[in-house]
Amino acid sequence: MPFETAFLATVLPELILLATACAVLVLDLYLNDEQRGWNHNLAILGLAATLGTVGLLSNNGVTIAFSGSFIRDPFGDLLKGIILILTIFTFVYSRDYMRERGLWVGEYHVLVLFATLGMLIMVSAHSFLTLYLGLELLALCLYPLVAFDRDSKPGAEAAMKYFVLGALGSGMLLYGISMLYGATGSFGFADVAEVVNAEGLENKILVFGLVFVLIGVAFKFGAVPFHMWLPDVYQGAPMPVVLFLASAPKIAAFAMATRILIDSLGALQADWGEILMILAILSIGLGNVVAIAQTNIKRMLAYSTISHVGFIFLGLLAGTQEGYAAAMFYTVVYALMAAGAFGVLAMISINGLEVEQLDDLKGLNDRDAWLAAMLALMMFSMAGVPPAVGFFAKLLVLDAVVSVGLTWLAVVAVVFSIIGAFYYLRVIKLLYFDKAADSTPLRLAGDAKIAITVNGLAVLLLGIFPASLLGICNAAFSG
Amino acid sequence: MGFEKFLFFLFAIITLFSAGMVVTRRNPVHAALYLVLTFVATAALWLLIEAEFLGIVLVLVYVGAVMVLFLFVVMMLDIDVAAMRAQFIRYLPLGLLIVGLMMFNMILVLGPGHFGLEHFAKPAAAALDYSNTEVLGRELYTTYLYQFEIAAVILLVAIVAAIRLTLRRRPETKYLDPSAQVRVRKGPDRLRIVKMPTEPVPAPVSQAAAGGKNGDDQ
Amino acid sequence: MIALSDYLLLAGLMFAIAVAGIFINRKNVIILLMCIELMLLAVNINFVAFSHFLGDTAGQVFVFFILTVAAAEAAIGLAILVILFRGRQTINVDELDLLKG
Amino acid sequence: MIDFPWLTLTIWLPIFGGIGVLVSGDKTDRKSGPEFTKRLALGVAVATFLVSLPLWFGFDASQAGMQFVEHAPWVPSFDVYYFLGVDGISMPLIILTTFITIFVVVAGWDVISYRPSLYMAAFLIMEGVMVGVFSALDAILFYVFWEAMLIPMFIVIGIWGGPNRVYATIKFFLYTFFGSVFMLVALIYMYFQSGSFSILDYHALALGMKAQILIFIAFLLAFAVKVPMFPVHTWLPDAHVEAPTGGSVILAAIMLKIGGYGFLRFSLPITPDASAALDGLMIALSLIAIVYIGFVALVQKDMKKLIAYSSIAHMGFVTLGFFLVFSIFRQPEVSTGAVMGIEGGMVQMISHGFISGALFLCVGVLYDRLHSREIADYGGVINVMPWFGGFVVFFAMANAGLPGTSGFVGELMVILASFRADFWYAFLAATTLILAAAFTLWMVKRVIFGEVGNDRVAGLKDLNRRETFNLGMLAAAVLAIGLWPKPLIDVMEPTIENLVAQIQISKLPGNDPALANQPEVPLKP
Amino acid sequence: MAFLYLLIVLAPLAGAIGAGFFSARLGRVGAHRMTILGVGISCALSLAVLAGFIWGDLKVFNDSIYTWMIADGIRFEIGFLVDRLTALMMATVTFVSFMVHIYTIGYMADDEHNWPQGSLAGKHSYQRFFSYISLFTFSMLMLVMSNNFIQLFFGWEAVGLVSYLLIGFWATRESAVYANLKAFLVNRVGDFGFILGIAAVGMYFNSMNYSEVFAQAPQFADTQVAILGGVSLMTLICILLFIGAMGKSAQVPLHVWLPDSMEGPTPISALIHAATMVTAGIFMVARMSPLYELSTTALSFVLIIGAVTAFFMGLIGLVQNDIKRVVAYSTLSQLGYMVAALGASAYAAGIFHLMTHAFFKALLFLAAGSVIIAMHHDQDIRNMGGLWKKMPITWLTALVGSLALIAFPGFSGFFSKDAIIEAVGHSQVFGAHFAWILLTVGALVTALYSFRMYYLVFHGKPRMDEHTRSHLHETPWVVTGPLIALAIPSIFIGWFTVEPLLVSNWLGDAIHVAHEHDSLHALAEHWHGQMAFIEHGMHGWPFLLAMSGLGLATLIWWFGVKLMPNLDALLQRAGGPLTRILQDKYGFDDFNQRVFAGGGLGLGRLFWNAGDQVLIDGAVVNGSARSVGRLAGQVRWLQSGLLYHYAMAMIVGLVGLLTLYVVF
Repeated sequence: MPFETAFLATVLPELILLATACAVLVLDLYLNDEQRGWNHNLAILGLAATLGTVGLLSNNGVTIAFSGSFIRDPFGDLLKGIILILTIFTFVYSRDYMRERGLWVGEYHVLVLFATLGMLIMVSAHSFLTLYLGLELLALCLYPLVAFDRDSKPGAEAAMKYFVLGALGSGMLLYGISMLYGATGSFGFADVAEVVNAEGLENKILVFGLVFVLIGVAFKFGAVPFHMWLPDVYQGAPMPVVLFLASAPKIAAFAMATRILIDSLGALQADWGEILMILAILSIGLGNVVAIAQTNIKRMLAYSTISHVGFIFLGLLAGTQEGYAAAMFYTVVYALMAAGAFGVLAMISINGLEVEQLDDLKGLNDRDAWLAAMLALMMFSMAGVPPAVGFFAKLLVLDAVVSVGLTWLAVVAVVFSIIGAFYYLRVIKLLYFDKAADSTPLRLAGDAKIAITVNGLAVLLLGIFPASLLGICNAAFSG
Repeated sequence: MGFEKFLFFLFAIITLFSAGMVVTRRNPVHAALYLVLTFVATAALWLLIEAEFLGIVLVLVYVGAVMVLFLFVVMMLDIDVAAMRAQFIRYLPLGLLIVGLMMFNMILVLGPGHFGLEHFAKPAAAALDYSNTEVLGRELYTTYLYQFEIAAVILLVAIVAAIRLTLRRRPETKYLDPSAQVRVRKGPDRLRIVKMPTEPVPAPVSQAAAGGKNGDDQ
Repeated sequence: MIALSDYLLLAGLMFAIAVAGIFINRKNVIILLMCIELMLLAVNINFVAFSHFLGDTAGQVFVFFILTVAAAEAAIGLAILVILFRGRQTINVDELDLLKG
Repeated sequence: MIDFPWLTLTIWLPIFGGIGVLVSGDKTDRKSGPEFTKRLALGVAVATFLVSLPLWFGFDASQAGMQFVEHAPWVPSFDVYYFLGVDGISMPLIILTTFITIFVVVAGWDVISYRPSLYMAAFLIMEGVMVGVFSALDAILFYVFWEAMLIPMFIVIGIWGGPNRVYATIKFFLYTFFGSVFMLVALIYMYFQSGSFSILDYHALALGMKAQILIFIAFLLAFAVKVPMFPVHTWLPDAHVEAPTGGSVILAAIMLKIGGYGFLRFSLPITPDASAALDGLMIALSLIAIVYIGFVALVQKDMKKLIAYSSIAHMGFVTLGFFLVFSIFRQPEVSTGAVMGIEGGMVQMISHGFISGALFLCVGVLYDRLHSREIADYGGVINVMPWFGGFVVFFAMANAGLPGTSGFVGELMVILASFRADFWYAFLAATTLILAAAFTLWMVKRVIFGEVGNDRVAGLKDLNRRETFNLGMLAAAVLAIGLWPKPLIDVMEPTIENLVAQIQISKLPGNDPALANQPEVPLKP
Repeated sequence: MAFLYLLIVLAPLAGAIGAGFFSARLGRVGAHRMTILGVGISCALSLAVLAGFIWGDLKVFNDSIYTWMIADGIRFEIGFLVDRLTALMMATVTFVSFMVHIYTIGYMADDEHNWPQGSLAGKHSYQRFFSYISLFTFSMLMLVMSNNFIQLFFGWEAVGLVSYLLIGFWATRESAVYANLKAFLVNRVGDFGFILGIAAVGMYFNSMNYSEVFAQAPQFADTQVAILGGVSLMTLICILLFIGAMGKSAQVPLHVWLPDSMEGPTPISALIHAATMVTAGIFMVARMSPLYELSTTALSFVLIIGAVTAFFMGLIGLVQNDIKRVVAYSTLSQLGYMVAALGASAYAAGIFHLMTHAFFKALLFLAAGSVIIAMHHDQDIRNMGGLWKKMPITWLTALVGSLALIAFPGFSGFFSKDAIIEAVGHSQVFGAHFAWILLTVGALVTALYSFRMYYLVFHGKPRMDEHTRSHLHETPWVVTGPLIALAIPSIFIGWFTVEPLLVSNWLGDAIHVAHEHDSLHALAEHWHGQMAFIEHGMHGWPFLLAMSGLGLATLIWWFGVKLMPNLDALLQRAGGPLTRILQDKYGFDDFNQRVFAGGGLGLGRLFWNAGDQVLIDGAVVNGSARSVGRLAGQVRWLQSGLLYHYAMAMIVGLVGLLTLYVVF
């Protein structure tokens, strides 16, 4: 199918984002250090415009463009919207942090915008090729972002590890894709699904490819045992980068998982469900247990991420519509929580303080009660305590697992979540029950405060009124 | 065994051998050169199955550009090769075990049982006027336009990232910043009034001010 | 006649060599980068072989994109390597353990 | 009057009131400073109590089913509803909650100097959430309230607690969390069996024996921790000791009741066969709580710890009363006792709410003055605080189950019922008459009586107006129930009779027809 | 009528509340006026009710006042049962109480000296005391007027509470607060049995009301309960209830609290620990006679316990030197007599002795109190002597009391005690012979200790110090008035009441005696008037022993002490181990302290340390937390920081999954 001009309309959000990124790249050349704020404003404006376009173009139908390599559907629109919002949050939270450390340069915006573009491409991918390119675009932006502080030794080390393991991961993914291509003769999702459904090919070949592909997905999520990069990268990277890394790409990874596993290899659910179960148990167990031993907050949250990934997998492995919706709900919620938590950490890492150790959080309540409350809310939410939305996310996932008769799996999951609750509580304890070494009140930018408030209230209100988001998630999979 | 098959085995052996050398050489320059050999041999293998364009691209782009970049970096970093003793013998058994297990799996799946000639017959040779390059080009600019653009963005990102990471002013180089010099304000930056006890013979004040004006330390 | 399985096994062996290279090599990061190149090459062989035996050029297009990405990846990887070396004066894999636990 | 959403009002008024209090802040530089905050908090607490009163007066005591039912969609795609209602079991507990909170607010009036707005807000929010626990008829709604309750308590103990508060809070939180997550799994499991999250549907659900046992154990973990029952009780003394007075009061007076309530609302009606099979275990644990804990309480050196242990022993009575039922059922010739046991447990819960609350307030009175809870630091307090001494003796006697106080009523009923079940149950249960008197009065002797212990005691001032109000009101409540428990029992009786009838029927599959006996629940369209 | 009875009960309560809560406003005079008025009203009305039963034709009142609760089909009601037994008790209680109220005005006049300087608790102690004794009167009336078990238990515990408050009235005295705790706890041991008894009644009879229970009782006569291999239900109920009575009426081995209770002010020793509260047990058993009559085993148990108490507690009285303790042990002994009477089914005799004892024992206590006032609160009889000259009224009334106590013919105690011994002699239940011997010898002991005290206090050389001696004088009329008022019935009441109570069955249906148990019928059959009864009694062993005791006492402690002032001490030394055993009170206190108190604490410590702290918290709770922590510490080293380990993990994961899904 040749190119049609009408296709451009469907990729309008991506185009706007690309244009914004390029505009920032060019504009940056003409700015001196005092004027870097223009980058920031332009980037946010562009993201907002993209977000608006996503909303405008959104409808209940499905559009497939570019010879079946691009798809626009409500599921993608929702995820794109959330990715864009999270990116805006990232910029707002990170301004003071980056400015103080001399990292407030145009490349930061450009790379984050391109990474966002990569995520949008992933979300909308309808063939393995598009998916792969989006994935690489994202990854190739993230590697330099991790090393963005060039003088930071941990930063460079983290980037190196991320890079090598990331390349290994995408190598495995590619190998898997090549096997699927070989088995089905195409790499468009729809075509693969068609062949798999119709021909019922020899299972071994498909499973062989599937294992490789799944590892790519698991790596992107950071599921055990493909998680090793995650704690080191979180620890080594600058806080705003971690904030970005921990939130939006998880959504993209979820989109990737959904597109591959459900849209394309849905017929193999029995196989990948089992693999995911193994990964989920390992992730929930190892993530929660090792997090307890951490003294570095970024590392601790990294292990917490790993355990959340396990929960997301629980939803997916159920293989039911409710399960997918639950996993999606969980992912969105997790991204919001991670953005909020790292956002607070980025916001308080000012005035020369780099929040690294858990003890750096001591007495935050006395320094800024609102931020402390927001961080505490995030922690309660991550621990799965109602009324924060984290509870509902866990509930839905457990529900999905129980619905397919895997009650024992739910029990295993909740046992580890009890262990997990401990380290979240420890953070709250530091915030509220300990006295700060330096209790001078924090002076924070207004927009960042508004952002964290919106973020926090979203976590709370979604917990009290989860119906709307859940409805959307359900709708995304009911088609 | 036909000539074709002989060529295949020849290049396959070269490929595997050089690939083995890549991972076992202690000197990165040697490794890089073996990598070049691997690529070249692979390109030959591709030619055997009518992927002419890709074979050429592999040699031109990969060997010509990427490998040169590797070598360049290797040289630039000036690594003390002598200190890098290859210690892999110690870990080889474990490595072999894992790789062996992997190979066992692969052979189970990839072997002739699933992908032999009886499953996938050798396609007939293409017509003489068939141009692999043309076909690929047409596909690339029509069907895969979207992906093509993404690839462009990826390259752009690579440029931006590489520049961001490596382009820097060395802290040890001394240089003047003209804009900073121009921006010096008249009052407090240039002139420092030092209170001193009155002396019988007053010291010339203008000298102190002149010293401040040169001020490379300030 | 060359069979598809021959190519696939060749690619599989290369993949295995690359993978083994990644964890056998404990001294030099650059070799890791080369292993990655090897791995991508193995994948490319797969694609090309499938493309030929399926009579479908799409596989070759995919290889084309993989090559592009691999080039970009190499550039970025080497850039990271450079700043790593600048900061630490070493690219010894054994010494990259600031971050652990 | 019934049509008005009184329950919703009772839940959300204090929660939003609490947020209002929090927002009103405690800046000292303005006129609307702490004093305003406290008044606002008190106003909210009193208003909540007032809006909860229609639940009592509008309650139709002749009916066993749910009343004041509210049913609205919440997460419809997930079959979760905002489904509220009260019966004779939950309604008195709600009134207890709204009543006690007033005193908690008053008790914190002068004492809390660090961020009083947060303190008051935490208690008000907790109040609303606890009312929510008692009135929720949707399992998920129940669970949300159940867990949400932990947060304010966690904060309260952690911020205003004693020196070892961190250990205590985390222990408290994890213990309860540990118990409740299994309940969550059980709730979800039953959702797939019944197709609904409605607790009332769970009641009608037929379950196999194995499933019942597992569900029962899941519930047991949740509720036993909360009650707390014997081997999982050790969080309570620690939490009490470290908590500020208000926290201890709420903890003892209401939170523990939630565990007991859970047994009545979930364990017994949902898994009657498992309950019957495991009643020996439950009774054994209850009796251990009564005797073992009684002895442990005897040797405590810390007043709050002593009262905490006494709470555990008293709650042992509650669970004993609940689970006696089955041994009574097994005696075909017996007609009475089952209802009596459960009612006794209920009355014991209500009464313990007042008495333990009051005792913790009493300890708080002393702690506020001398900042010590050690028994050895006091002595002869009556010489300087005669009114206070009087109150302490009164509440101590109530704690020891003196007739005429509320403490006696429940104890009597449970002992009566346990006699019916088995003489030795009654025998062990009745040892509480001796043990409770021993540990309570021995403490009173060492703290209140005797010569003035030291100079610090000599400088104590007697109760102020607020403290007198608090203790006086609670004393009035204790006396009122003790002298005339009839209204309370009348409210519960139909519900509990219905419950007993319900749990007599096996829910094993194949016994379905009997389930038609369910009371009609009026559901609004 | 309900209103009248309600008034009788509530008048003292109103007085108590008024004096208690408005002590400052009312002042001393207001408080004692208010309480005395309350008790006076109730005393007058009680007497009127009694008169109505004696001379009028007052109907038995049995109705409820209000429903306390209805649970599980059982009605728990608060109501009154006023029959002749109740009327008698009401009159006794209110009359003694009234006397004690008046007496207290004098006794507590200087109470502030009993409190440490500046103690706020001592500020209104006078009013508080009146409040307590009025409250006690209310509680005791609730107890005796109850028509059901719950109210009985309420009164039972309420008098226990007031007793607790009053024993520890001087709350700053270590000994007092020790004694009140002990009293309460020992009583609680009794209540433990009592409530189990009530539970048994409630659960088998499905009612709490006396009349309903009694009506059903015969149907359950043969019911067996599967405890310890099967016990008759009636025996179980009766023994459980009697355990309650043992606590309240201080029967061995639950008697240990009563001597210590003397730490309280003397008026309450008279009122509570002699005349009224301690007799609640006797009253209760008499009230439950329809139940006890159904269990010979229980009767036998009651009889033996009573007889043992009567004899052995009397012996201890011989070696006591504290004036109040002597009287206290005499009370224990007399309570034993009453209980023995119950065991012999001679309920009427028990009640009869209860009444006479109330008067003369109250008298003795109040007289002792009078002495104590005069002695400036020195209670040691070794420091007294020769008081008869200085305090004639006290002396004479005390003599009356002592004579009544030792059952001197003609005095009230003679009739009642003689009737009891007689009845026990006729009883057929197991242990009756044994009991008869103990009770009879007990008469000798009674005479010995009573007159030992009497002579040491009132006769002989004064042994007090100079200061005290110079201030000795008779106590004021508020003290002596009640003494006289109590002395009169102590002499005469027996004469007038013996016939209706024991012979003509005046109590009527209030008590029920099975025909085969009726031990008083012989008495009734041979009844020829009081003189004949006295004459008959003077031929019996009890009389002989009592008189020889009196004579012996006179010989030793009057004449002997005149010759050798330290004779008493010498005698005690001569007693050797016997004295020591008696002084140790047979070791009950030591045993309790060591085994129950010490054992309880030891057990508590063991449970707490080994159970809660080491096992549950240490091993399970913190232990699991620790092991998770340790696991975390070990697992985190998998994250070695080395790139090839990371890659290896991924590859191992890959190979593992491949093997799992491709090979298997």
